[in-house]
Amino acid sequence: MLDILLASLLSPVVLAFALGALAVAVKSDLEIPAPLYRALSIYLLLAIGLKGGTALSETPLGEVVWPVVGTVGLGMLTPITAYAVLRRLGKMDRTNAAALAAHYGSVSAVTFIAAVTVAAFAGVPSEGFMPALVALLEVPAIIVGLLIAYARGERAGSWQDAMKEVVTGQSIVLLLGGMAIGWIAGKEGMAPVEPFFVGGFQGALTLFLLEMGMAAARRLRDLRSVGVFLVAFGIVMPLLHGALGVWVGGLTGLSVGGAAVLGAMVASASYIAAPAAVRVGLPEANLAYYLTASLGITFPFNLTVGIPIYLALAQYLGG
Amino acid sequence: MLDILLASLLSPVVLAFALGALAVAVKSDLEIPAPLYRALSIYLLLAIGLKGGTALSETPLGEVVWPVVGTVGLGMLTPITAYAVLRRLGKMDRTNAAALAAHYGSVSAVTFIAAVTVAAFAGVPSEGFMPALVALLEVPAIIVGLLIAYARGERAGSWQDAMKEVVTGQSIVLLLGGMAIGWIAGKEGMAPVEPFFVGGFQGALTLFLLEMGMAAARRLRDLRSVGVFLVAFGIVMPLLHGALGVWVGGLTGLSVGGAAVLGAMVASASYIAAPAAVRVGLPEANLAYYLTASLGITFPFNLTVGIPIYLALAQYLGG
Amino acid sequence: MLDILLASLLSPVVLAFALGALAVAVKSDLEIPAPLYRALSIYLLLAIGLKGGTALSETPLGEVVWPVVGTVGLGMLTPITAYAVLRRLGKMDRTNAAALAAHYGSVSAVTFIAAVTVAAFAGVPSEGFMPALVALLEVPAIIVGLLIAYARGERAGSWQDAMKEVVTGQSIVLLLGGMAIGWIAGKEGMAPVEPFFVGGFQGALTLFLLEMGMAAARRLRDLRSVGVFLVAFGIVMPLLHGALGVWVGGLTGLSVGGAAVLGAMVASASYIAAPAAVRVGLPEANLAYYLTASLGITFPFNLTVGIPIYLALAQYLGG
Amino acid sequence: MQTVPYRLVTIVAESTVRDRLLSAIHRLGATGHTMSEVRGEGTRGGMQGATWERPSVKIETIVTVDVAEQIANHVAENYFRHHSVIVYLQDVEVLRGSKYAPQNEEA
Amino acid sequence: MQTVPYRLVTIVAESTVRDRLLSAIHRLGATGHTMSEVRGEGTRGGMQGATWERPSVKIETIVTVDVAEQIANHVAENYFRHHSVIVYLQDVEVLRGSKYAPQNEEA
Amino acid sequence: MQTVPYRLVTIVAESTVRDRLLSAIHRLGATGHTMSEVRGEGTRGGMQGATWERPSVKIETIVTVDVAEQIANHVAENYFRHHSVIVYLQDVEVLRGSKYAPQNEEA
Ligand SMILES: Nc1ncnc2c1ncn2[C@@H]1O[C@H](COP(=O)(O)O)[C@@H](O)[C@H]1O
Ligand SMILES: Nc1ncnc2c1ncn2[C@@H]1O[C@H](COP(=O)(O)O)[C@@H](O)[C@H]1O
Ligand SMILES: Nc1ncnc2c1ncn2[C@@H]1O[C@H](COP(=O)(O)O)[C@@H](O)[C@H]1O
Ligand code: NA
Ligand code: NA
Ligand code: NA
Repeated sequence: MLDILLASLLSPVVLAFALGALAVAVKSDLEIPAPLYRALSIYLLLAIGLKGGTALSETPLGEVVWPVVGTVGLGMLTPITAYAVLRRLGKMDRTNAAALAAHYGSVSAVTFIAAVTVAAFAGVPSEGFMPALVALLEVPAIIVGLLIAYARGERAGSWQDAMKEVVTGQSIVLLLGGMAIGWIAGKEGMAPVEPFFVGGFQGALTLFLLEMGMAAARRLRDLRSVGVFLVAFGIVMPLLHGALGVWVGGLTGLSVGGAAVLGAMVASASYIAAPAAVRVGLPEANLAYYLTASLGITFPFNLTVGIPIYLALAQYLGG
Repeated sequence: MLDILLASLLSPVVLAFALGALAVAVKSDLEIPAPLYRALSIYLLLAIGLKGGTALSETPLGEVVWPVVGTVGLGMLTPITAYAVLRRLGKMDRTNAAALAAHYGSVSAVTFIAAVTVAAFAGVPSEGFMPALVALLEVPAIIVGLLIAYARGERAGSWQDAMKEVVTGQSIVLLLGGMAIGWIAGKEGMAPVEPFFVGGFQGALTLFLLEMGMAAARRLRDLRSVGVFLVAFGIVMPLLHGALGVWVGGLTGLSVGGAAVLGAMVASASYIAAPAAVRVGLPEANLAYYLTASLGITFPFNLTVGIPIYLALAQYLGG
Repeated sequence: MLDILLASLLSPVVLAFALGALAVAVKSDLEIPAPLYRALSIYLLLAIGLKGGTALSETPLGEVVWPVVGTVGLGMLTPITAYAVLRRLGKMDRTNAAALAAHYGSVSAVTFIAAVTVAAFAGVPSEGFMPALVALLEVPAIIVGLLIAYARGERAGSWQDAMKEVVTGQSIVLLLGGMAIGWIAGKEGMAPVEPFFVGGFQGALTLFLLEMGMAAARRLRDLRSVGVFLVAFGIVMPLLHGALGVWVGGLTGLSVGGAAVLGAMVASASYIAAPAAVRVGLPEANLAYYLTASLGITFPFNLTVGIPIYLALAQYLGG
Repeated sequence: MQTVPYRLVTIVAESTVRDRLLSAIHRLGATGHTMSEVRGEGTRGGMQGATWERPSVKIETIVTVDVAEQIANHVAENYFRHHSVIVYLQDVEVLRGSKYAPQNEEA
Repeated sequence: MQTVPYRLVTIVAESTVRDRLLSAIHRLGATGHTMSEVRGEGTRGGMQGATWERPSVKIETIVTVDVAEQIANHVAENYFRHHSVIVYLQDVEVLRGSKYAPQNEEA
Repeated sequence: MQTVPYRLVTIVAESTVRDRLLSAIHRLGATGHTMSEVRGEGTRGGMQGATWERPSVKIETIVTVDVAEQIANHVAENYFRHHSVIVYLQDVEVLRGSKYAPQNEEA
């Protein structure tokens, strides 16, 4: 466990995240041009999709069915658990609780990638089709989260627009689209684009996390405004969801690595797809709450401490 | 033939094009940042040039002479054939006919690349110096197209500016410049930059075609305004020019693959160099016509159906 | 010597620089989007840092101590020599002399990279930890340069802001940050990001130099305004500093390649970090002077003729 | 040079509402618009310019006086409460005035 | 603060005419300009903002009243017919007025 | 629609002074700002737009009349001499006027 924790903490990807945070702390004039950041995020999402689709094209359907069912189930359950915790323990108003629920039910693609890398490094690689699960986990949670809010009276936002935002959002289009391409083209057809999409992946991710570190650090400036409870929530909720994910992963027949990665996925909170949808569907929710919690607290927590924990748990349960 | 058609239809590059079109169709918020798109186009043009120049540095002049002559000839002939068709059959006014002639005489770099890939896949690789022909085919056609217009009375644009635009345009500078660099540095000198310019090429192309698909789909919205004839023209003209190109390719001693690629080049219509030059030289021409035809109709047609046809024809004639 | 001069002159990197300059000369509409340029510069600086850090993690401290001492010493000495020359021979006012001193004391990362490449090509590779010296050479020179100015009366700029600019500037953060990451992650940890940061390096550099060539050529338009002396200064000063650097390199135990690279570093003039700091600390200095000299004259000189000379000198002294 | 007085309506908004705003202003009678990416900071804090997501957008449209008023009111009613949006109006003199009037009736 | 009244001329144009416009406005007496990339839509449709080519450009220049008029007329005569170009004028108060007058004669 | 008269202060500056300008305008009472990247050319020549470094920046802030005056004076005193900076003022009508007044006292 410790060696894995160390290895993940000392990987270039995590160190780049730290460097980005540091740059903000020392008020460096370092700035990642927005187009570069957007280019990297398009590249990463498409690459994940392609990888998953290629793997899927070589996986017997049977192997995938149960994990899929489990993932969709988790996507519908976790926003509810998050909502309950926020309302009961956090005494948070409905709108903001629902907004946060959508975020913590959904998934962070980068946390997923990091988990895949760590699991592989730990010698327990995850299933190749895991990216398919990312797409499946992302959508339902956001819908359920918004449903909770809309089920409770007048809303300032537009339900249709929010739904459209969810299902036609950039991350879904690139993930599913990439998967379709990879699945149709197959391993052989993908060979020529491998150097670009596979070879360059980890490096591009490092650059991406440099910016993530800066964004997270900027978020932390709002920390005061979000209060102690939300900070605790941003750390404890992932642990609970993570454990749940690992356990379900095992049940549905995922390997130890697969279960660990699923745990990390469930534990993670969305900071791209969910905010976009919530801005449209629940504009009255306080943006500082959900962005600071998901991007400023939960993401760094999972990236550094969380993932190794989920992995250890998966090894304990599955070993 | 069928297997090649399938293979090219199911290549990541073509699928990415389809994904881009789909994203526009479902009104996704996916947006390729303009700087990324421009960066990719600079990279691709330079990479083509480098590749061609390196190959050229190892090709005896004799092998190149006739293909060069043939290409320049086609560059001067095809705008005239296109103009004739548009005037006679299409009853189109002179200005717009000339503008379209410039586009259909010139060449689309991406169609060229796709053709090279398909030919290689089909086991009949094209000559390494083909990129040199792209540069040679691009310029004359645009000049001839504009000449036709200027030969017929007063023009709103500036002939000098248009010529300057043609010969100092980004695509020519990068293609010729890249060729010069590759030719001077030679195979050995190019080795250190190969991973970047050769290894990453197909992947970058895939990303580029994602945007091309979006641009083409956006163009199709103007389809109504261009009329049935232009749609037919956008499909039939390439077939005629393509056959001509394949035939000339064979005559001038190109291999089967080379002839097929030359066919695709001649069949293709420019949507970057030509529009820029025409905007300057023939501003009074209707932009919706030439952009929709070249980008919305001819490009997708060649990319999917055209190239395999030209290849089959080349194999039939050359085999 | 000649073959090396030729080899460096005919390398894709230098040729791309020439192409960029040519594009400006012919008034091409070629434009490298600013975000691409910034992305490349972030990538290159981070990549240099990572490379240096990884090497450092495998170098016994003893080997590094003396080169470090020598480099810092040169960083503090060369701005003074430059200042003296500008005041005595150039009769230049204090402000502009100090500004130029800061530039010529500091270092150009790209010149450094080019030197490393040429040395490796010449069969005398430089030490892996050289990038560490770049970071060490960059900072002190700028500080000394500004000190000279501030030691002489009222200044329009802010000393604190200038210092902050120097030590938290993008290039330092990326160089040092990258080194820290590479040093902590070590060779093994860096393996997954190698294809991106090592494989792609030379190619990215080529693209970067295309823009450098354009920027340098644009600068040359101000040539008239800077006068003959500054042109001579931009060529002679590097030769003196270069010789000094090669000599100190040898003294401090660097290999022939290392001494040559150190010479190129000392000979080079900063055109990114220094201008930024000088703009803040010495806004009254004439920007056309220091930018034209460092970017328009000294950089091209070192890139083409300078580096081979320093290498030859190193071989002569060290061989 | 005979110029025509028109109104320049400028809207700065978070990217999430861009498309809805665009269709609204055209529905209300704008014949065109010019858009650029901006980074902003206001009472809601500057998050919407954060690079982790799309930058904010500045939409400028030249319209007749009453169309301007309708657009401003539409924005105020629908976006002021919950979104990062501001709108302001200025007088401009344009050439080719008919261009900016709905159904191109000469203004 | 004593400010001087000047005119702000704003031109939004397709990228293909950018350089010709810039040299024209400077020839007509502008002492400087500020330029930004924009995406627009107008009566000619929004093609010129399509990312397959360079985005449109917005050129702003602060000039004296009569230079403003000359620039506006130049644009109208040379570009309105066939190009995607608009131009509009506004009053601005500037500090350092001399800066914006041709041959720097104090305005 | 009842709009409130305010002042739009526009500053175009080389990137090196961006952050100092931003903190200054907020210290002087601006409640927000909108920023975009521009490329410019002026009496000092167009270097600050050269792509080898950060592009210039255009900062727009809507403020009360006297805050506008203070900002303009601050810029003139501190930046005109040595930096590539210009500032100009315009009248604007805004909705939600209170938003732009320091301490939100209704203007
Ligand atoms: N006083 C102001 N001056 C200029 N722009 C402003 C001002 N206040 C707000 N903005 C812009 O409007 C956006 C939304 O403002 P807000 O709703 O206050 O967060 C900000 O991101 C800024 O771009
Ligand atoms: N009513 C308008 N308001 C603001 N910008 C406009 C308007 N009409 C046109 N434009 C801008 O001017 C460019 C050319 O307009 P057009 O010639 O009508 O296509 C468009 O791309 C827009 O950027
Ligand atoms: N007459 C003008 N009209 C519009 N913008 C200007 C003008 N003069 C200067 N600028 C802008 O202000 C910046 C600094 O001007 P300067 O200090 O004259 O170099 C330039 O880069 C331009 O962006
Ligand atoms: Na989750
Ligand atoms: Na053609
Ligand atoms: Na130096």
